[in-house]
Amino acid sequence: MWMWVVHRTTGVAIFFFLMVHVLDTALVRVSPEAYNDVIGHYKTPLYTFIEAGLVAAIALHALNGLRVIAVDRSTWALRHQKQLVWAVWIGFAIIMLGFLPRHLMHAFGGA
Amino acid sequence: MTATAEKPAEVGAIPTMTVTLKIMRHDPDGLDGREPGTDYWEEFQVEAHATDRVLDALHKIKWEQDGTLAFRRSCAHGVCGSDAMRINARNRLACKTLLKDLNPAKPIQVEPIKGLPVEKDLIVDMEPFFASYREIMPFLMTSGPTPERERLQSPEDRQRFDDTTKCIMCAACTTSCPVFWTDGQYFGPQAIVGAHRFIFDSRDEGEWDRLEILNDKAGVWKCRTAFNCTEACPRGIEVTKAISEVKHALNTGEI
Amino acid sequence: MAPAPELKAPKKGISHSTLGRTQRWSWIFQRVSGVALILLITIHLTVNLIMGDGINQIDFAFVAGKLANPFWQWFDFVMLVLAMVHGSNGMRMIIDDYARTKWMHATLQWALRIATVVIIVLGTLVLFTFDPCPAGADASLLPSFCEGI
Amino acid sequence: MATEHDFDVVIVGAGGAGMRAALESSQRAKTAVITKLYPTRSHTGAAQGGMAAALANVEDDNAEWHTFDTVKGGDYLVDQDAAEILCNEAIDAVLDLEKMGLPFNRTPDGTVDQRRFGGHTRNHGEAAVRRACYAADRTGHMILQTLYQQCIKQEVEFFNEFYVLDLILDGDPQAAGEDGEVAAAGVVAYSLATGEIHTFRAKSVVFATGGAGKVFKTTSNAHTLTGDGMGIALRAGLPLEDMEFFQFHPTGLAGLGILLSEAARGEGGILRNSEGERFMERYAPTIKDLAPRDMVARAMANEVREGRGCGPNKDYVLLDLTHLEPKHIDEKLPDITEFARTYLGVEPYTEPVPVFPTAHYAMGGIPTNVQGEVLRDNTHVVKGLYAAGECACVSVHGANRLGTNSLLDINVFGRRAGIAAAEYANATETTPELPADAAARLENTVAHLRNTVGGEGTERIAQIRKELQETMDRNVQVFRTEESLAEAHGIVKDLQKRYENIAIHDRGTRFNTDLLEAIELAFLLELAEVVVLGAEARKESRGGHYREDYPTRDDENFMQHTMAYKRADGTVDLDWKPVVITKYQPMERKY
Ligand SMILES: Cc1cc2nc3c(=O)[nH]c(=O)nc-3n(C[C@H](O)[C@H](O)[C@H](O)COP(=O)(O)OP(=O)(O)OC[C@H]3O[C@@H](n4cnc5c(N)ncnc54)[C@H](O)[C@@H]3O)c2cc1C
Ligand code: HEM
Ligand code: SF4
Ligand code: F3S
Ligand code: FES
Repeated sequence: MWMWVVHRTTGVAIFFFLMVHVLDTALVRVSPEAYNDVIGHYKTPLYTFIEAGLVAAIALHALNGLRVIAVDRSTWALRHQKQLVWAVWIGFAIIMLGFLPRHLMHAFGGA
Repeated sequence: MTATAEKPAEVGAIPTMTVTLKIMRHDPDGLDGREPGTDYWEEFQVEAHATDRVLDALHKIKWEQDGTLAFRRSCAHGVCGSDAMRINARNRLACKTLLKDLNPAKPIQVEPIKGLPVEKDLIVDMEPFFASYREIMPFLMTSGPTPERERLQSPEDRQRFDDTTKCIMCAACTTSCPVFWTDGQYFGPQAIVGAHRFIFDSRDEGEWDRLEILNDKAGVWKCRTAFNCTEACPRGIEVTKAISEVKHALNTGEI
Repeated sequence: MAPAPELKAPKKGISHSTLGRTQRWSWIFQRVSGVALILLITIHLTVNLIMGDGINQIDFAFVAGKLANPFWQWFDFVMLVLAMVHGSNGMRMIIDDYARTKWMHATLQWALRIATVVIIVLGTLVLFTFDPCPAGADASLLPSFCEGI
Repeated sequence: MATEHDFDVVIVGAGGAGMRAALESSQRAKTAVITKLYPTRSHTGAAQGGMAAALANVEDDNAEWHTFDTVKGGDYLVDQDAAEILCNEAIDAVLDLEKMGLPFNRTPDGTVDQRRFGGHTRNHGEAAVRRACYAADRTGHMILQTLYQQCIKQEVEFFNEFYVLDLILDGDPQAAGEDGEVAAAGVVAYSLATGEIHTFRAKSVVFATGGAGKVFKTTSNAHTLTGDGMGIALRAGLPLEDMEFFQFHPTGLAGLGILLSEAARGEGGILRNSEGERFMERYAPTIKDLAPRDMVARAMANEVREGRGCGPNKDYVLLDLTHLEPKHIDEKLPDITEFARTYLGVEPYTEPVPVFPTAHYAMGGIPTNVQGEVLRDNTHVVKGLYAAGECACVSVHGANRLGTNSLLDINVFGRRAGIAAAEYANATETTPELPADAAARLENTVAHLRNTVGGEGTERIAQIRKELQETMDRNVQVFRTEESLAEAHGIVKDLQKRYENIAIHDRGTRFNTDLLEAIELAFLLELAEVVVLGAEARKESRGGHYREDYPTRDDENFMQHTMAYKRADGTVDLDWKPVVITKYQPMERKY
């Protein structure tokens, strides 16, 4: 059940982010200044974390989405759904370990 | 032979201990100065054996301490489906849950199953649950003249729906399903199990009528594969698998 | 004793009305679009946040540079539509689950539908009517290829 | 005051017998089924092993052999006309259930599979025969589910969690005499949910309230099997037949009484004592572990008594399944092996399971003829009153019921009672009026019990019930003697007195299970007295009734049924009723 809660919460979070994201991208239609102004905020530390959270949410939602699809399609996956929950978390950890250092480096300078 | 006879699993040799049960009460009559319909927690302590069931502990309370405690039970060995309740935040049958499997050092929390209206203490209104079951036309449907002898069925065909024939309609699954909690419009896993038992019975010819019903808004597509139902089922029925097979039948048109 | 009847013929097929239900299509769509989105979003995020300078590189020039390319235009369009439809379909199910009163349910569903349409239309307009080199803009903010114009 | 209802047929009880009757009756007449449990909670669902019928699907068999086994198994106290009907109609009873959708296990040909069960033999005792139709070890569960499903299909009207606690008759059964007429008028019920009292006026009433195992402590029966129907009949002045015959099933889980079906032995399980000996070879050389239940139970009790019991207290024997393939066990006995795991922590694949006899089945009950009509004496019926299932005594089980014959009984005689009740209702112009004070007796009882809350009473329900059950286990179980019965009699009488001083806790109206337990206890106390009285009077040993002081069967004096009547002053009298013999003269019962 907890994976379902996670899936639902991340789904909603991504949805609202997507709305905002389309709106801000729409600013490119207004003027370069306006866009760059808003996008500039994304480069502050606070937004760095939000950005990281977004990636995390997508990664979790996507991996668990795959798990759900697998469970729907194969009896093996259905019977091993608990192990697959672990697989989702492990996959998630790997993605985040790969992504976070790079992302933080980009955000805060460094090498 | 004799070696096993001397094993310590024997009844009578087990020491007693004190366990605390924390029970969610609901008083519909409003006795002892309470408002009618008050919910409150109440703790009881009973002497019990580790091998006693939660049902035994509840009986001890009812019989020795507080006769007003209300719960349903009948068979006391997990076959009648009367006593599904939430024990330590999981749906189980009180008569199939041994104290020793619950860490009796801590208070054992007992609540009514969720998602159905509570009537008194651990008793809920089962009518909505049975109504969903009736919705899915849970009876054999056949056409043509009745044969004189039995309708034949190979052991393999019989095996296909064996799992879902075991259901005792305890509602542990349906009332553990988070989708059922949210709006109650969902038929719930038990109704799907009940339908599965006929859909995959080679003798039945009403499968598409039933699938049609389950294809509806309140049907299988509401299931979000939360697996609570499978984990709750005291009969070990693979509920999510049954639901998945129904989805598969609807998607492929094959049974 | 009469002989027992033959073993039954296989079950009959699905009826067409059964095939048509929206709940089922919505379920299938969530899965198909989900898989497609994995691909699209991974590429999107990789290009934007990982390759090159990561988040620092995102500015008008970067976006304009991408959107001048019809490939990225269509790529982003598909991603936009799939993600919005997938997301709003998911939101629809969630509202179905939690909105208790009829009124609440209707309001939320309409709000969702309007928001979805607005966002998709807006996004599409931006993608396809976008001018990477708006006249009169500060040239330093524009992609480099604008210089030649 | 009381809510009133009007039906053609009222069926009390929604177990196998009640629902089978309802299926017939509701097609023909306006029918209500009143049940104190949701139908699917009825104890028919606990039945495991199978349902007998000479289908001859797997080996040669016929209804006549089945009849013979039933009569012999019942130690010749069986009414043979009834047994013939039971066994002849068995085949259709099974086929009907199959057509209703019951998922029986199948043979490779696709027909209903059958297995061996105690006391069922080929050609009058030559060897065990495969006669029990089954669905794994949950045959009763499947029967209950299938019948309930059919009731849903037919839109049978249920009154769930309504306790019928009184029967209204038109006429006094004990005063009517030869020419008088007594007819059913209706029943009075208590609604658990609201605490309201309802009267049901009806042309026909069918009792199908199941057993009374809770008079004993160690029992395979549910907490709710408190013999209400039998108790109500007794109080209404009707007789109870053969109540001293109670079946003790050999293989209850030691200490708990939870049943491990005879199918365990049918599939090859073996009973062993502490020396590892297959002791049944000594008691029943031909069919050994598959001898009738009374013999096996006595053999087990005897092993324990002679010091060959197992465990720290040497108080049980072992059921050995370890030589069977785990796969075979999983296929044929999945549930009962799980009981052993859950409740005793024993793994039946590798360890033998501790077992001891458990009170299982009441052979006696409300006397009826083969149409299910209730008798008010040896010959006269109460018009419009029927009984079927475990609460009734037709008598097809005599002194000892064969395994799998009860699921058969509830289907055959449940069906018959349902048809007869509806036909009688349709043939009867006027429904007897319920007297204005029909509900008074129950109202008084309920009011009285409510008033005991916080009052002077010092006796507790649970305490009295416990003492009752303990004395019954100690004195009226597998072995009985003059002394043990006298002791039990005294204690029961004493407990009845103490009951008058009872106090309950719950004065609420909704779901007052405390109050109902008190009412149920009163039935148990009355029935226990009848059981003990019958056992004292029957100075012989026959079937499930074994008197150590009279260890042999005495056909000269006791080849007859007991009939117990409760008189207006509260005393219980015994009378006798002849056994119907058609084909089979009593012989010695050897296996
Ligand atoms: C564990 C076990 C295993 C068994 N295995 C087998 C087997 O393998 N083969 C076989 O042939 N037999 C078997 N039996 C015996 C057989 O199952 C029962 O005798 C039979 O099921 C009784 O059915 P019934 O319909 O008479 O009563 P039940 O199924 O007990 O139903 C009684 C009904 O009466 C209702 N009721 C009771 N009192 C009242 C009241 N006061 N007011 C309203 N309603 C009331 C209850 O709600 C219930 O619906 C077994 C019995 C047990 C206990
Ligand atoms: C990255 C790839 C994605 C995959 C593989 C994926 C997969 C899925 C799947 C399979 C479901 C159905 C779950 C079910 O039926 O139980 C689902 C639901 C959902 N998705 Fe996605 N999704 C993805 C991206 C997104 C995006 C980008 C959004 C937001 C716009 C989103 C929002 C939602 C929502 C709100 C739900 C409903 C959740 C619920 O009902 O509990 N998803 N997703
Ligand atoms: S499927 Fe399992 S949990 Fe659900 S009602 Fe049936 S037995 Fe109970
Ligand atoms: S818990 Fe509910 S969501 Fe589906 S898998 Fe079970 S029905
Ligand atoms: S009391 Fe019957 S299932 Fe628990």
